Amino acid sequence: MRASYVLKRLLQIIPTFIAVLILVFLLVRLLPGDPASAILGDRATPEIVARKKRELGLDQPLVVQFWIFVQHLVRGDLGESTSLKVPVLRLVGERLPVTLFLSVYASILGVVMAVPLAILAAVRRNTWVDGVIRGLFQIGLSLPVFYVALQLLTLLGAKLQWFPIGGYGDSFGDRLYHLFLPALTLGFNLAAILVRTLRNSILEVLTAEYVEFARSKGLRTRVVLSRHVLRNALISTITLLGLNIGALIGGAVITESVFAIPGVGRLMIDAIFGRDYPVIQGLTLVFAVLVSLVFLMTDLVHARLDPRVEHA
Amino acid sequence: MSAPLPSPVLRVRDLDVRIPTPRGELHAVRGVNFDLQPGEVLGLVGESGSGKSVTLRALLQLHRKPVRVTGTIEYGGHNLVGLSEAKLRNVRGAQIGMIFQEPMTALNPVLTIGEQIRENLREHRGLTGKAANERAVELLDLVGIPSARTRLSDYAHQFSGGMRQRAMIAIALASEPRVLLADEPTTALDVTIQDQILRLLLKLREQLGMSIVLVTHDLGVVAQTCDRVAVMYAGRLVETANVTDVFSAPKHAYTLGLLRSLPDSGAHRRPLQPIPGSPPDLRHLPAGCAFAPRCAFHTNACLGSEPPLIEIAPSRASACVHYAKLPLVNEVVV
Amino acid sequence: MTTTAPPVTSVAPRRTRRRPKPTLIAGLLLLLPLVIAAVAPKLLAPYSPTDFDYTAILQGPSAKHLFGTDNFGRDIFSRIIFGAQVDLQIAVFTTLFPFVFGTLLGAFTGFVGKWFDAMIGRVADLVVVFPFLVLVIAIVAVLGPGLTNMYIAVSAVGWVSYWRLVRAEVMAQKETEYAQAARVLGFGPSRVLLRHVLPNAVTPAIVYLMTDMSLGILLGASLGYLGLGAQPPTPEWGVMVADGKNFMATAWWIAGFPGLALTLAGVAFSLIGDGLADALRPRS
Amino acid sequence: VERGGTLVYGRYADSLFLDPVLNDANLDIWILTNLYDTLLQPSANGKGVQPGLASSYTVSSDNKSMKLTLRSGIKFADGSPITAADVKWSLDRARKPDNGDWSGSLASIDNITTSGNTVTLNLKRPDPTLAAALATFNSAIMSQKLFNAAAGKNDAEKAKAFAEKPIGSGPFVLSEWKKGSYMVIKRNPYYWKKGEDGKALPYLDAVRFEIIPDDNTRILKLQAGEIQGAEFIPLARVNELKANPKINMALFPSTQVNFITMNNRPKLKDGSTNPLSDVRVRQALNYATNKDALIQIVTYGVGKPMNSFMSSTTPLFDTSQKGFPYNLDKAKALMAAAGYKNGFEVTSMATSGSANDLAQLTALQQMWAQIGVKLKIEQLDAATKTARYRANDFQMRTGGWTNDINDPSQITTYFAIYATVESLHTGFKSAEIEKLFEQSQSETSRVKRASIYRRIQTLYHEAAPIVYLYETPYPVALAKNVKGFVQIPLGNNIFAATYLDK
Amino acid sequence: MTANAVTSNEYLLDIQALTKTFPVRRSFLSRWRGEAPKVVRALTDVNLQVRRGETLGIVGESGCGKSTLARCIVRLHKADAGSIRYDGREVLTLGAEDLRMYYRRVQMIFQDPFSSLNPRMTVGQVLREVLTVHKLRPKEQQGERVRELLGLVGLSPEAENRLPHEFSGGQRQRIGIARALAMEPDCLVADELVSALDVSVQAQVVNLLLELQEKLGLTVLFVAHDLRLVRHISHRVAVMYLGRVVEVGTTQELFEAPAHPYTRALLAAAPHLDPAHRVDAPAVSGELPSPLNVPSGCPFRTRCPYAFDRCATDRPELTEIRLGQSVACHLFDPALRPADQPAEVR
Ligand SMILES: Nc1ncnc2c1ncn2[C@@H]1O[C@H](COP(=O)(O)OP(=O)(O)OP(=O)(O)O)[C@@H](O)[C@H]1O
Ligand SMILES: Nc1ncnc2c1ncn2[C@@H]1O[C@H](COP(=O)(O)OP(=O)(O)OP(=O)(O)O)[C@@H](O)[C@H]1O
Ligand SMILES: [Mg+2]
Ligand SMILES: [Mg+2]
Ligand code: NI
Repeated sequence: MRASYVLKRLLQIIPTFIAVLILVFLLVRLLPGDPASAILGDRATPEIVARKKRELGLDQPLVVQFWIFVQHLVRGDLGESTSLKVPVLRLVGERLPVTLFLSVYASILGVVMAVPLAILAAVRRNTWVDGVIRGLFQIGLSLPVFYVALQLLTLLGAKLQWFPIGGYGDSFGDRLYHLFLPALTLGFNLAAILVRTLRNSILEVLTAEYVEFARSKGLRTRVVLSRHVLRNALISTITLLGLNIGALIGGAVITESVFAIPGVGRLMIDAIFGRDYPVIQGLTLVFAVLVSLVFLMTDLVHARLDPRVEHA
Repeated sequence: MSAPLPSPVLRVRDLDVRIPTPRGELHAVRGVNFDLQPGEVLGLVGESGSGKSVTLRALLQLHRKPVRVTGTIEYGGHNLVGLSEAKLRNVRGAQIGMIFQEPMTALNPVLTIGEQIRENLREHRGLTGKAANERAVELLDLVGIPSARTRLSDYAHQFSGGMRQRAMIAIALASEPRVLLADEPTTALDVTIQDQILRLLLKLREQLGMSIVLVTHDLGVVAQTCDRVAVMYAGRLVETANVTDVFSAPKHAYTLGLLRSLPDSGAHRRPLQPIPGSPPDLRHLPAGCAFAPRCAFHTNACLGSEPPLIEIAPSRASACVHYAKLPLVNEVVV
Repeated sequence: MTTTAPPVTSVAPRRTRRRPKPTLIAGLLLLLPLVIAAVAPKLLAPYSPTDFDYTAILQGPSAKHLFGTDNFGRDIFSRIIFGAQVDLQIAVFTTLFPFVFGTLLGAFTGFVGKWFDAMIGRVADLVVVFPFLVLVIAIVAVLGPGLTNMYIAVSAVGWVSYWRLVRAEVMAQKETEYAQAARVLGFGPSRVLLRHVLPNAVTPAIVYLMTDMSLGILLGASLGYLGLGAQPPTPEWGVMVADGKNFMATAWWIAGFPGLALTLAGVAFSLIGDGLADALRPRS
Repeated sequence: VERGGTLVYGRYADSLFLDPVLNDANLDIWILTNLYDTLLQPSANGKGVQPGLASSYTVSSDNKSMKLTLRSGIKFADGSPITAADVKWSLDRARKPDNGDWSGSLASIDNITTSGNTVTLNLKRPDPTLAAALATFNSAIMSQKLFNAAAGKNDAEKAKAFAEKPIGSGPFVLSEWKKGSYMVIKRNPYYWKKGEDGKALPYLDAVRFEIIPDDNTRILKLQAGEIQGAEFIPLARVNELKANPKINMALFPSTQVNFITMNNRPKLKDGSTNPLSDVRVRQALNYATNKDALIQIVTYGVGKPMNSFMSSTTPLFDTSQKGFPYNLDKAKALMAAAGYKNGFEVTSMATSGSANDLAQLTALQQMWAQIGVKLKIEQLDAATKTARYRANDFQMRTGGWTNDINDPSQITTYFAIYATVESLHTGFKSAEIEKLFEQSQSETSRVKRASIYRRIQTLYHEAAPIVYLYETPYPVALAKNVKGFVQIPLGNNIFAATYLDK
Repeated sequence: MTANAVTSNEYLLDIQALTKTFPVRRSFLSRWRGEAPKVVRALTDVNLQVRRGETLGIVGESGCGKSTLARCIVRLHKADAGSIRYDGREVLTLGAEDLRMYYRRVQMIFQDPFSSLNPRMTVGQVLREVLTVHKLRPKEQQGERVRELLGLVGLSPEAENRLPHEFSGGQRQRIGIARALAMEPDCLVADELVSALDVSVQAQVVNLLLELQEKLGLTVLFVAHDLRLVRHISHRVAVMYLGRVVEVGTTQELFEAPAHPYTRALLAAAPHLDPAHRVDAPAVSGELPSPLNVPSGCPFRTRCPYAFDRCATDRPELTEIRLGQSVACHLFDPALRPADQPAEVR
C-alpha cells in the first residue's frame, strides 16, 4: 500500500511540474533585460548584441524557443548556462549537493537545538526558563537572516576565529566545520519556528490521557517523556519541518551569498540577475521536484511515526 | 453486611485537591474519606465535574505541580501523599492500576498494543523479550481478545472500541495490581459492549482477587456491578452505603434526587422529577451544604457550615442534615 | 400540563468576564511607540531623515545624535522614527491582500469544495513548490525593485498560507452542529458561510496575520539586502541594517539600532498574535 | 624574494569565458594576461609598452608596416614552441570583424606575413595605437594546433571547449575551475620572463581565486587569514583596513572614471520633453555637483575630481582641463537662463545593491535640490539597467569606465563618437569631435595627437553630455606578506611577480 | 389495520427504502486496478413511518445509522436512493425555495450542547436571525417573540443578551430547542438531545420536550441510545442495527415482548437499576461488524445465538408479526415450521 501511495504522489507531481515549466518559461522571458545585456555589459555595440542574441537563440519566436526547450528537456538536457557556459545539469549537479548538505545540516542543528529546549520550556512552562527560551528565539525570529549571519561571522568567525568565514570544505568533516555557521544561522531560524510549535504540542500531549495512563503504569519520567510525549509531539513538528524545508532552501539564497557558499541559492540569484534563462528554468524545475519530494518524504515519515495515518 | 470488616487495602482520609486556575483556586476535592476493602468493587458516582476523576488521579498521585494534594492515602502501610517519585513507581501500575474512560485517547496512538503491554511487564515484572511477549498474549487472551498473538502488533486505531477497552484493561493488569482504579471504563461504549466489559471486570476481580474503584455516572452500572457506593457532589462525598441500601433508601437529598430523576421511576410519558438547577461552580461554593440551593428539603439548618459525612448506620454514612426525614424513592411528597 | 419548566437561569448563570490578556496588552504597549512614531514622526524626530551632515559622518551615539549618525551624517534616531511609518506600511501592505484574498478564497473553496477547490489546490501547489523568497525575488526582478512591486510579489505568493488555514478551518467548522443547524434553519449558503462559519474560522488566520506582519518586515529587509526593497533615501529599517553591514566593525550603531527596532516590532507582533489567539477564542 | 606557495585571492565574481578574443567582460579580461601572453606588454607605469613575446619591434618609415621579432625558445604551457605561424593565426583570429568585441583595435592591419621568427604586420593606414593594441589581451598568442585539437565542429565550439581549459603562454596555466565557486591557476614552467633572482617567473606555485560576492565576507575572510587578497574593497572600508596592521590596503592607480550619463535627446523614450537636452542645464548640474563632498561621502576621500572625460592616467590626458568646479551661483544662473528657475524632476537609474551608486545618487539628490532639481532614484538590476540604457530608455544613469587599452582612442570612441554606441547612449554628437578623432587615428606624431586630444577634451567639456564626478583607484586589500602584486591602471591583475614573504 | 392500508395522510413522515452510503477514499492503485469502490453502508433500505403527533424513538448501537437517518430527513445528507415523503410530498427532490418551506415545518435539534450554538452570537441574535431571515415577525415584534420563546423553554428574558458559553449544558439545549421552535415547526428531529447531559439535568430537558409536544402538538423523532429514556417518552420505537431497521413496534410491545434477537440482547444488556436483579452472563457476545463490510444476509447473524444457514444467504425483510410490531428476522417467517424455531423466541 505504501508503494502505491508513493507512486501516486510521484505521479501527482507531474502536472505541477508541467505547470511550473510553462510558468517559468514565460516568467523568465517577461523579465526586462535579457541575457545578452547581462553578459555584455554597457559597452557592447548594437552589432555585438545582435550577434550574442543569435548565438543564444534569443532571436527565435517564443514558441520556437519553448519547443526547443521541451525537446531538450525530454532528452534530459536542461540547456546550457548563458553566462557560465556550462550545461545546467552539470551546474546543478555541482551546486545542489552543497545546498542539500547545508539544508540537512541546518535542519539537524535546528532540531537538535529545538527539541531539548522545547521540552525544557514545556516542562517548565510559565517559569523564567520558559520565558528565556521563548524570548531568545522570538528575537531570533524577528531579525533578518543576513544580520544574524553577519553577526555570527563577525563574532565567531573573525573575532574569535572559531569557525572559517566561508567556503565549503573538501572532506565531510571539513564540510561540517566550514558550513557550521551558515547552518547555525538557518538552523536557528528553523529552531525558532520549531520551538514554538513543539512546545505547544508537547504541552498538549502532556495533558493527553495516554500520558496520564503511562504515568499510572509507574513508568520512569524519562520513559514517559521520550516514548510517550516526545514521539507524539514530534509528529506535528515533522510536518512543520517538512513545510519549512522549502523555505529553508529558499532562505539559503541569502545565507549562501553572505557565507560565500557555492550552492543553488546563490546560483539562482546570480541567474536571475544575469538573466540566465536556462539556469533559472532548470533550477526552478529542480526546486519544484525537490520540494515535492520533501513534502512526499514528510508524508512518509509522518505515516511512519503516526500509524493512524492511512494513506489509502 | 454486619461481619467485622477485614483491614482495608486503601484508606483515604481528608483528601483535598486544590487546582489553581487563572480565575481563582478550584477546590476540586474536599475532605474525602473512604476505605477500600479487599476484593470489593466500590462505585464512585456523581455528576460531571463533581471531582470523581480528580479523586482517582489523586489516589495515584498523578497530579502535577501547581495542583496541591493533601490528606492521607494509606496503602500497604505507606502514605502515598508526599511519597517520592521513585517509591511511587513501585505502587503505580505495580500495586494500583488504572484504566480510563476513552480507550482511544488513553492508548498511545503511535505504539503498538504489544509495546504498551510489554513496557509495563518490563518495568514491574522484569520480563523482557520472548517471556514478555508470551505473557502479553496471555493477558490479551484473558480479556477476551480473539487471536491475541497477531493483534499484539496492532495499533489502537486498528481495534474496535470494545477491544480497545479490553486492551487497556490487559495493560493495567499486566503487573497484576491489587487495586484497579477504573474511571468510567464503559461510558464510551455501547450497552452490549459495556455489558461485556463490566462482566469481564467482575470476572477478573474474582480470579485475581482485586479491589476495584469504579467511577461512573450511570446508576444502572452501579446497581449491576458495585458492592458499595460512594456518592460525590461538588467535590465531597455526600453518602456512602452498600449498593442495595442506596437504591432502596437513599439517605442524602442529592442521591434521592438523582434516583428520582431517572425515567424508570415515573409513568410513561409523564414528567420526570429533575433536580432543578445545575451543579455549583467549584470556585464559588455556597456556604453550608453545597446541594442546598437545588434541594427540595433544604432548611436553615443546611446553611452556615457544611454538614460533615457522618456514620449513620454500620458501613453507612451521609452528609445530609435531613437524612432521617427523607422519603423513599417512589414515595410521593406533598 | 400547565406548569412551565422551572426557570433555571437564576441558578448558575456562568457569566465569565473577559479578562484583559497580559500578552496582548504587552504586545500593544510595545507596538504603541512604533505607531506613534509612524503617525507623527515629525514630533519625535529631532532631524530630517534624509538630510546629510557631512560634518558629522559615522558618529557614535551621543546626546546630540541619540543613536549616532550614518555614513552620510544622517541621524539614525530620526531615520528609525521615520522608518516606523515605512515598516508598518510594509507590515500592513504585505499582508493585507494575502489575508483578505486568501481568507475569502479559503472560505469559499472550503465551503463549496468540488472542482473549484481542487483547482485552487493545484495552483497553491504550484506556488508552494517554489521557495518563497526565490519566487518573490524573481517577481520583484520582473517588476523592478521597490516597495510597491514587493507588495505585488508577496501578494501573489502569500495568499496560499491564509487559503490553507482558512480552508481547513472552514471545512472543520462547516461540520459543526451550529453550522448544520444554520442550514436546517433554512439559511442560504452565503449566510451560513459569512455569518456563521467564517467568523469562527478566521481566528487562526488573524493570529497568523500577526506573525506574517513581522515576516513581511523581514522580507523587506532581505530584499533590501539584495537592493530590491525600499528605495533610498526611504528610511526603512531592513535597508538600514543592510546599509550598515559594511560598518559592522567600525560603526555598529548603524545596523544595530534599526536591528533593535526590527526586533521590537517582531516581538510586538508576535505577542499580539499570541494574545489574540487567546482573546479570540470564543469560550474562555 | 621567496618562491613557492599558493596565494588565495578573493574575487567578487567569477570569470565567464577565458578566450582572449571572444571573452565577455572585465571579469575575464582582468585575469587573462596571467594565462595568455602578448607580443608586447604594457609598461609598469601603464603609459607605454615594453617587449613581451616579441623581443623587439620596428615601424617602417611610412608608418605602414610593423615588424616584430619573436623571442627565441618561447613555449606554450604544454611545452610546445610558439611559432610565427601561431602569431599570425592568433592575430588573424583576433582581427576578424566577426570575432568578439575587440577586433576593432587591430582594424588597421591589412595582412600579416611571417618569415622565420619575424612577423610583419602590413597596415592599411598609419596607426598610432597599434603598439598599445598588441599589448592588449585580445592580441594574445594562442597555439593554433592546440586550438584546433579542441572538441567542437566549428570555431565557435572549439573556442568554447578550449576556453574551458585554456593553454596559453602566460606565467600561469589554468589547473582547476569550478565555475562560480573557485579557479586555480598554477605556475607555467615554460614562462620566459626571469625574476629578480634570475630564475624564471612566476614565484608563486599557484593562485587560487575564491568567488566571494559579499564584500563584507571577503573582508572578513581576509582578516581571518583565510585569503591573502581581496579585490573591490568598498571604499567605505578603506580607512578601517588601512588602520589594520596585518593588512596592506593598496589603492592602485586606475583609469576608472565615475560619472552620470545624461540623455541629451530633446525627447525621452516615452515622448516627454527632456530638460537635459539643454546644454545649460547639463552644465548647471555639473556646476551644482560638489565633487569634493562626493569624494568625501562616497569614496571616503580616496577619489579625486574628474576634470576630463578620461582619467588622468590615460595617455594624452590634458592636464590643463579644469572640469566643473563647484559653483552654485553659476549653476543657478544657468538654470534660470535655460528657463528652469524652479527646477524639474529627473530620474536616474542605479544598479540595485550597489552601495556606491546609492551613496552617489543620494548625495546628488541633496546637492541638486539646491538648484531645484528633484532627483529620483530608480534601482534596477544590472541586466535591466543595461537593457534600458541600450534602448536609450533612460534619463540619467550612473556610469563607470575603465580603459582596456593603453590609449585614449577607446574611451573616446565610446564617449564621444556617435557611431559606436551613440556616445554612451547620450545621443550626443559633435561634428568637430568626430572630425578631430578621425584625424587622430592616423596621426603618428605624439605631439600633434596630444593637441588634437586636448581640443576633443575641451569640446566635450563644453557640451557636458555627462556629469563629471570623480576618479577612483582600485582598492585591493592584501595580507601584509603579499608582495609584488599589481593591478595596472587598465585593471589587469598581474601575479607574475607576486610572492609570499615568509 | 395493516401497514399497507394506511393512507399517506396518517403518516406525517413516510420513509421508503432509504439508502445512504459514504464513499471511502480509495488508493490510486486500487482504482487503477479497477477494484470495486468501498463504501460505508450507513443506511440500507430503511422503511419507517411516523404518525402525526407521535414520538418515535430510534435506538441502536453506535454507528448503526441513527444520526445518518436523522440527517437524511432534514437533508443534511443527500440520500442515495429511496424516498422520504413529508405530509405526502417528496422531500428528497425539493428545490431551494420548497426546502425553506420544508424547514419551516421540520426542525432538527442537536446533541452537543457545546458545539450546536454559534459561540459568537448571543441568544437574542440567534433567535432574531431566524425571525428575520424567514420574515416570521416584523422587527418591532421580534423582541416580544424572543421573550416568548425563551419563556417557552424556561429561560429568563435576560438570557437574550448572553453568549452561549455563559450557560450550562442543559440551558444550552433549551436555547437549541428555542431556536428550532422559532420556526414554528410541527415536527422535531432530536438527535441524542440529552445524551451529553447529566441525569439530573436530562430530566429537565426531557420534561420540556414532553410539555412542548403537548402544548404545540409536535411530532418528534427521538434518536437516543438510552433505552430507559426512549421507553419513557416514545409512543413507538424502532431498533436499528448496521444501517437497517430490524424491529419497530409500540413501546410497550417492543420492551415487553421484544422479537428480534438483537432487540432482546440490547434490552438484556442495559443495566438494570435494581441491584438485586443481577445477571451473570453477557447478553450478547462479539463485536459490532464494520459498516464497511456488512455481513451478508442478516447483518446480526455473526453475533446471533439463533443464526441458521438461511441467515447467511437471505436478507430478512421487515414484516409485521403482530399489530403494530414488525421485525426483520427469519425466525419469524411463517413458512418456518414451529419445530425449527428456537423455543425461547416464541
Ligand atoms: N487540570 C485541571 N485544571 C483545571 N480544572 C480541572 C482540572 N482537572 C479537573 N478540573 C476541574 O475539577 C472539577 C472536577 O473534575 P473531575 O474531572 O474530577 O470531574 P468528574 O467528576 O470526573 O466529571 P466527569 O464525569 O465529567 O468526568 C471540574 O470542575 C473540572 O473542571
Ligand atoms: N460524513 C460521513 N462520512 C463517512 N462516513 C460517515 C459519515 N457520517 C457517518 N458515517 C458512517 O456511517 C455510519 C453510521 O453513522 P451514524 O453517525 O449515522 O451512526 P449513529 O447510529 O448515529 O451512531 P452514534 O450512536 O455513535 O451517534 C458509521 O459507520 C459512520 O462511521
Ligand atoms: Mg471524569
Ligand atoms: Mg449519532
Ligand atoms: Ni500505507
